[in-house]
Amino acid sequence: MKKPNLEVALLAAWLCAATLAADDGVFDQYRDLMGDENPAVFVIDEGEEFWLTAQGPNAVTLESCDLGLGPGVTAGAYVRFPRHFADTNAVMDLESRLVYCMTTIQGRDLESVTAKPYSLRGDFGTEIEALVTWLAAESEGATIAPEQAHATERAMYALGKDIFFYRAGPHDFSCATCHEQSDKRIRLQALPDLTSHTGAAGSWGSWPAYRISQGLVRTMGWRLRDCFRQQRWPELQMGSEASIALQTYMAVNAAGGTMTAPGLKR
Amino acid sequence: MAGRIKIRAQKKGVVTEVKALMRHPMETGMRKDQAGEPIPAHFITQVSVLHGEQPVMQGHWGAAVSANPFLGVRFAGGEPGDTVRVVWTDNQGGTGEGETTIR
Amino acid sequence: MKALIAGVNIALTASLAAWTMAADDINAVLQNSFVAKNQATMDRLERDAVQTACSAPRGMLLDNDMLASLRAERLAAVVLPADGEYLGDWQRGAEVAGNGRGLQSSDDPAQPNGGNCYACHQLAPDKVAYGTLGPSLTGYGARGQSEAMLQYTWTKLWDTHAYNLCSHMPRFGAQGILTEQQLKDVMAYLLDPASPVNQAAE
Amino acid sequence: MTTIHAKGISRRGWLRWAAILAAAAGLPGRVWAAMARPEAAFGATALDEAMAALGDTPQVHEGIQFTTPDIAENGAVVPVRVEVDSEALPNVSKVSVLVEMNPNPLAASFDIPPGTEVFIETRVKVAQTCTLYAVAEADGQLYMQSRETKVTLGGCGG
Repeated sequence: MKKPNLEVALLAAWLCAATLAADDGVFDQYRDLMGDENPAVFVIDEGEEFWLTAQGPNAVTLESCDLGLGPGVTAGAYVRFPRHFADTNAVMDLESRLVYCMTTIQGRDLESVTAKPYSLRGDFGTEIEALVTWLAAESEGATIAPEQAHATERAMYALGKDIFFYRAGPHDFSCATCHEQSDKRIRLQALPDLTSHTGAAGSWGSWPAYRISQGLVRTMGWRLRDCFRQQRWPELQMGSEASIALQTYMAVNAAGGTMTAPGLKR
Repeated sequence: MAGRIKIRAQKKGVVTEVKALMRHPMETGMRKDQAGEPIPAHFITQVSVLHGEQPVMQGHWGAAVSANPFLGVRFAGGEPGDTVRVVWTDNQGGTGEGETTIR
Repeated sequence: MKALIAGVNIALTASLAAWTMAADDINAVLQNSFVAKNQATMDRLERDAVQTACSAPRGMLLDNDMLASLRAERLAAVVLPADGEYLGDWQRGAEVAGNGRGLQSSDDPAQPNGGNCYACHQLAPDKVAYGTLGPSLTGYGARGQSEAMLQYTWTKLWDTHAYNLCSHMPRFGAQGILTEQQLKDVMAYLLDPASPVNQAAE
Repeated sequence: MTTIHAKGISRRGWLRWAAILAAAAGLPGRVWAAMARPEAAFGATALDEAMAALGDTPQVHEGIQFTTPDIAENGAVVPVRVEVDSEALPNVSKVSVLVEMNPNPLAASFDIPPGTEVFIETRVKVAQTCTLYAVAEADGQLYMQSRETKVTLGGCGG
């Protein structure tokens, strides 16, 4: 079943040419064939159902949850995250805000709602993933505009920047190792430059995303956790200060861009 | 939450183009979960596309069809407003169906 | 699990002071934000001198005396092969260059670590899935086979900071990512005339 | 887009399915005689075995247009399209997609009644770089077209 050598040489030559033109050009044909059919549409529906389902000891829905624009306002809420909330006096990302609403409004147990925020191998989506996907879709087309008025929000940005460049672990990797240059790729995957507006806007604006290799929608919280796994660091926790700080750094760099999530990724 | 289908049916010249996206894990039975336990095979074995009550395509699938399967077919005829249905069954006895009208 | 709950608790109940103090102490933030998982233990968050010196945005590093002495220190600490032999088996080296696993919380510690060279470098011209974070090393053997060249290449693999302080590349020898034998095999993959790295594309 | 959803096995679902089979039974035998699942071909663990279970050795036919990406971003989802020019190759009643190196090479098989264009798009798993085959059956004969798709490692290789 071996193909002639000529074809391999042509493929290699074509790949080199594609590299010069655009680093992710090698997959253009693949993405064309994939079309725009994004299975995240199912997860959007599931997220809305979770929002409207009465749960917990209080047997209420999340409809009174305040995502920053007032109780129950979901349209355009996601693009303002991460943001400071007066009721917790803390900067929160969407995931930790949802956990807050589940525990305070629905009266659910903190340990159980945070036990498994992200799908493991063999799972088919979690409540947090579905809610985040629906809420991102509720901001589709909106301008990314994270709040930076409060001093704690600006402190989070500064902290996020420090963590972004922090090199550690046996491989000396930081976020910056892969994400401070443009037009680079790891193996064949294009790497966004998250220190630039363009790179950050493209990236922040397309997560959560349906990850076709996993058959799941993944959130930004998961994306960061999996980056650190590959950085050989310990495991980043959902709703942790480092996670929210890095998200603030990305979101502020992305400000002015357009929210297109849920995206469709390899 | 298996069972859902998103369908689009569009008249394009003399043919109707149907695109369907199904919600299904399509487990091969060869993967293991995080704890190392095998994940049982769970995949759609049969899928049919119907124009009204008329079958226009029937697919037999193995576990090698991707998770959240996509299916695109074209059939002759069909008029805007006609019903197009997609129905599946899987190896565990689950079923799913979705319906739309031709645009 | 404890830190996970602690992390969420912070998000739920933190005072303003907690955040601003945390910003002053990045290590405390990291300690509260990560939990050990399998072989990825918490001590990995502590930085050594190289990591501390190199944790600044690109272009913001000053090549002052401190950095020069750090580089000299790294160079002095390089361990050359005990038997003076630099070149192992290029076929085994090819496996090391292609293997991206090792030292992740998800990896089996009983399996050998990979070098994952292809994540960042082009090597054999017929391999299509290579990254571009580092320069292409295709045809590396043509750069020379002298003792000086062997020692230079070994040093670059052992501790990149000995020549190029704050390079993005891991310290494969100094950090114990690869064994001496694996390093020799990678050396052969780079330098052996028979290695695919040094063959013209078919 | 319209969504309807059914959960698990409903009596209504089974009744409908029975109705479809009954409706199909009334169609010309050429097509719907083939409606049974090709179990032997699905169970085959080698390409030639799967091909043999589908019928005679297929001949390459230019009337079959088989589109797959030269290089796939991930083997878990590889888009494939099979289109047959009905003038070049008429009376196609069945189309199958096979992946040479998969544990079970036959991925999917489609029965196509008269009036349906021979046009199928789906997405399949491809375990590793290998050749994919589209096989069309017309008047009891098998025809094919093949394409190689390269499957790449993702991210850091882990």
